[in-house]
Amino acid sequence: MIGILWDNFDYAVSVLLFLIGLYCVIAKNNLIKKFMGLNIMETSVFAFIVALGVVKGGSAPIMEPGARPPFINPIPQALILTGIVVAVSTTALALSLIVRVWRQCGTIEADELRELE
Amino acid sequence: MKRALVIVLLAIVAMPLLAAMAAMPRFGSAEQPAYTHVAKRYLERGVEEAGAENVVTGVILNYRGFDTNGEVTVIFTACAAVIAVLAGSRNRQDQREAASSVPESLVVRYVVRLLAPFIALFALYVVLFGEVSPGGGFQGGTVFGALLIVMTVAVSRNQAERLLPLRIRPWLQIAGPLSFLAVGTAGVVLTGWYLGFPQGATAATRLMLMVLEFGIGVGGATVIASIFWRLGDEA
Amino acid sequence: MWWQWPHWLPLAVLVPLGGGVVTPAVARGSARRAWGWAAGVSAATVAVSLALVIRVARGGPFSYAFGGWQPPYGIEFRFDEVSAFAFVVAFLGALAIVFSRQYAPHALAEPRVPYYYTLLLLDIAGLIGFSVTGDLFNMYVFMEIVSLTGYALVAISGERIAEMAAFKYLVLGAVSSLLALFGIGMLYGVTGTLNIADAASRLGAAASTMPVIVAVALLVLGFMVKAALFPLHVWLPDAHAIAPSPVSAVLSGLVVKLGLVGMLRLYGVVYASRAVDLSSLNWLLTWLGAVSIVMGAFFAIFQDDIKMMLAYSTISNIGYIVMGFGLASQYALVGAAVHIFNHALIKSALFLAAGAIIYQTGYRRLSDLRGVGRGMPLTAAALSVGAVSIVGIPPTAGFLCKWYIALGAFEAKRAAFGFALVFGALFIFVYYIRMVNAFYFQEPVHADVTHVGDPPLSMLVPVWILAALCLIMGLAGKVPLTFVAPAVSRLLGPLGG
Amino acid sequence: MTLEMSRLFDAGLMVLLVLCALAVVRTKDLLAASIVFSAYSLVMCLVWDHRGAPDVAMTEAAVGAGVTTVLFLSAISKTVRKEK
Repeated sequence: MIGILWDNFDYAVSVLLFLIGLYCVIAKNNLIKKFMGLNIMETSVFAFIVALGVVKGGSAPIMEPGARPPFINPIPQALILTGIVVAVSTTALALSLIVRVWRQCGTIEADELRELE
Repeated sequence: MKRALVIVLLAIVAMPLLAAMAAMPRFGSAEQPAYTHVAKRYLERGVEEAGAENVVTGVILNYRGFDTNGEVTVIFTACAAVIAVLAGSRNRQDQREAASSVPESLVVRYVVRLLAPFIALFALYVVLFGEVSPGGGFQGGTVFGALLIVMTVAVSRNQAERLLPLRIRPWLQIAGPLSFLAVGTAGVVLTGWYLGFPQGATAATRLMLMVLEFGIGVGGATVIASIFWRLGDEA
Repeated sequence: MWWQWPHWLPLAVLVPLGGGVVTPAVARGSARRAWGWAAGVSAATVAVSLALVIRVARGGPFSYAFGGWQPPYGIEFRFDEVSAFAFVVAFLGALAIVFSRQYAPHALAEPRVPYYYTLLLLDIAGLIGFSVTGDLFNMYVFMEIVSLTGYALVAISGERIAEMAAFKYLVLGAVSSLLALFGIGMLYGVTGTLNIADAASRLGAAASTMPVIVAVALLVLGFMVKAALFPLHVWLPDAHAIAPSPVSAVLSGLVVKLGLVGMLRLYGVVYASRAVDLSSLNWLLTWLGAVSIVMGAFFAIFQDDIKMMLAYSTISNIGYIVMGFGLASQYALVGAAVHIFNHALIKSALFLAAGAIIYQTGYRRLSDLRGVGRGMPLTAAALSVGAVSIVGIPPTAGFLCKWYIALGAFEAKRAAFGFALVFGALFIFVYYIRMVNAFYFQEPVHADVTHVGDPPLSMLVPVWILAALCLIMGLAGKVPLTFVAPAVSRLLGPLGG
Repeated sequence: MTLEMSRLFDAGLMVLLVLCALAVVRTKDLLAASIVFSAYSLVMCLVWDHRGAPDVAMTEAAVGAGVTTVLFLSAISKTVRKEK
């Protein structure tokens, strides 16, 4: 399995990043930090999907005169462009909620907020 | 203790994920299903069918245009959500003064003023040449939004806000969805399908793609700047 | 005929979407104008989605290819019997908007009101899009529209606890969306397509089943967080109880169903391809469903806050539906699919009625609301009708679908779950009896509660339309059951279910 | 041979990526963490450019490294700088 994982090395790195992000979301107490973790998770999934489109020796799918095949699969790239926009939208909303929580509760540590409830 | 539990949990999550990754079609292979099925047609006929040399642009605006219609809605949703969550939390006049009391560096201010037109030009370039080179409406719009943010921080918020007049800002924020609705309807008239484009790189196709790119760009820039300003309004 | 015009299908999404985005620009800060516009747009959406339901009832499923790109090359909308959920969405959304006429300016700060309607309309658009799309990634995009608007709508009242509840919802919701996206990515990697029907036909040829199993697991996990199945329900009670009441009705009635409709779509891919064996997943879902029924009901008994009680009751009802999915027999799946529709009606009726009571009296605890049956006779009666329906007493909407799920349990030779279901219904009966008892038979604590009077018509009419539907759907219960049956047969077809 | 070189380059970027992610998690100072997050996004952007996805790389540079970081900074300036 290790040998196969080396072939699919890029996918394995995505999983690793996903786990790091998940750790940050679960174990960290600060809400802003939790959200940084979530952003790492998001980019890791994006990296996985972009990696799906790679073809060895391929070039970017821009058909300029002189560009030669093989070209990289454009679909994952199109999906991830949408994904990035979704990610930044979620982040913007989350951060404005965090700022509001700070103003109303004076803390953004999850355990202290739980005590306030 | 908590940490140990989290690590055990992560290990449990890691096992199936890694097993799945090991069994995925081989990375970079030209025989994997992702490359031989739908993508094949996009790469072989994308330029003639979708009307853009950059096939990624062709995919996001033409083949899978409706996804992008959803995407521009998502980003406007974020804007509406941030405004709704933060609205009316503080008198606006106060923050104007608070914002202008930040100590500023003359050098930074001068450099920003000097660079601003060039950044704006670059944003325009990214939007205009999205069909033939990397980039496109959203990337250009983000660059322009970033310029507005930099101007807010380094020069003055009033000056930055003047570029997006308050009176028409609600319309600028929805430029993305509106351009999609307009082009989509034009598609119904021209081809009989929502978001349909006339085949090939005709003038009509180019024009429709351009309207979309500009709509996405203007909408994106306005939304990003609006979110930043609204977040700045908070004490 | 008029309903055969092909463009009704995209319009069902585009009308609320376009109407929603322009609301702030049209309203120019006026709550009244915003309401008028939103009500008009939602009425148009109801009309459009009605055309779709008529068309599917007459001629079976149909689809629309965006940009004229035939699947799998473009994005496809596919309307089948399950997509009729879109009509329920449009209808309940319209009622929630009508209900908000006096409620929103009362509960929210003035500048937020136009954005409140924007978010509600976009939520409706996202839900309709989710239930009609035939494309995996498009499903993700609509899921995100629904989720983002949902988080914001929970927080919109600006109260401290609302914002904290919204943040909790946001973190779990964002992680679950991400899990679903990961799963979608894997399915794409294995099949090379994003179209649901095409993926179903290509999945059988997958070189290895491992990625498919993990992708299904990730998608199920993501959808079950959205559906708030026990033990993934932690975000739901606070979010649904604290949100403004029309929002609670939309969230509890419609937004949690997103995960369940998503599950049906996923089953559509996996059952059809027979690529992986789902029996162990179904076993797990049946158990979790049963636990969910009991735990939701158990927690509901101890709630004094009326909306908190309704929120826990949602968890219990999601349990019924998921159990129906897990049993995977014809009867159980038909019952579960119809309960998606019926629970939406009943729970919206309950939340809107509870909202009207809170609006009139200012109290939200059962102990404070004693005697409200005398003060607000019509509203309390509607709430009681809803309560009777959700328990599943025979002539009401809740009965037939729960009965079908129980029949499904016997059909699948797992009678124990049938009994669990009846037991759960008894539990639910206990806490609704407690509510009815407090309304009609206990001595009032606050004298003003007994003579507040019924709410304005903009609230009373939607509440009673829904309460009446609870009764009508009970009497005409066979109609939806026979309506979704073909979709379920198609789903189970290859299994010979 | 060139293919192998590019594979090694890729592997190096990957290691850098994981290190950046770990640094984001470990840094207690939120301001520093957001700057490291920005660096993480930039490395990610290099990876994607290297994989033939210049459009995505450009978006990630503008959105991930730019706007997201600015939003984080803005939120931190409104709340606290240090994680407890």
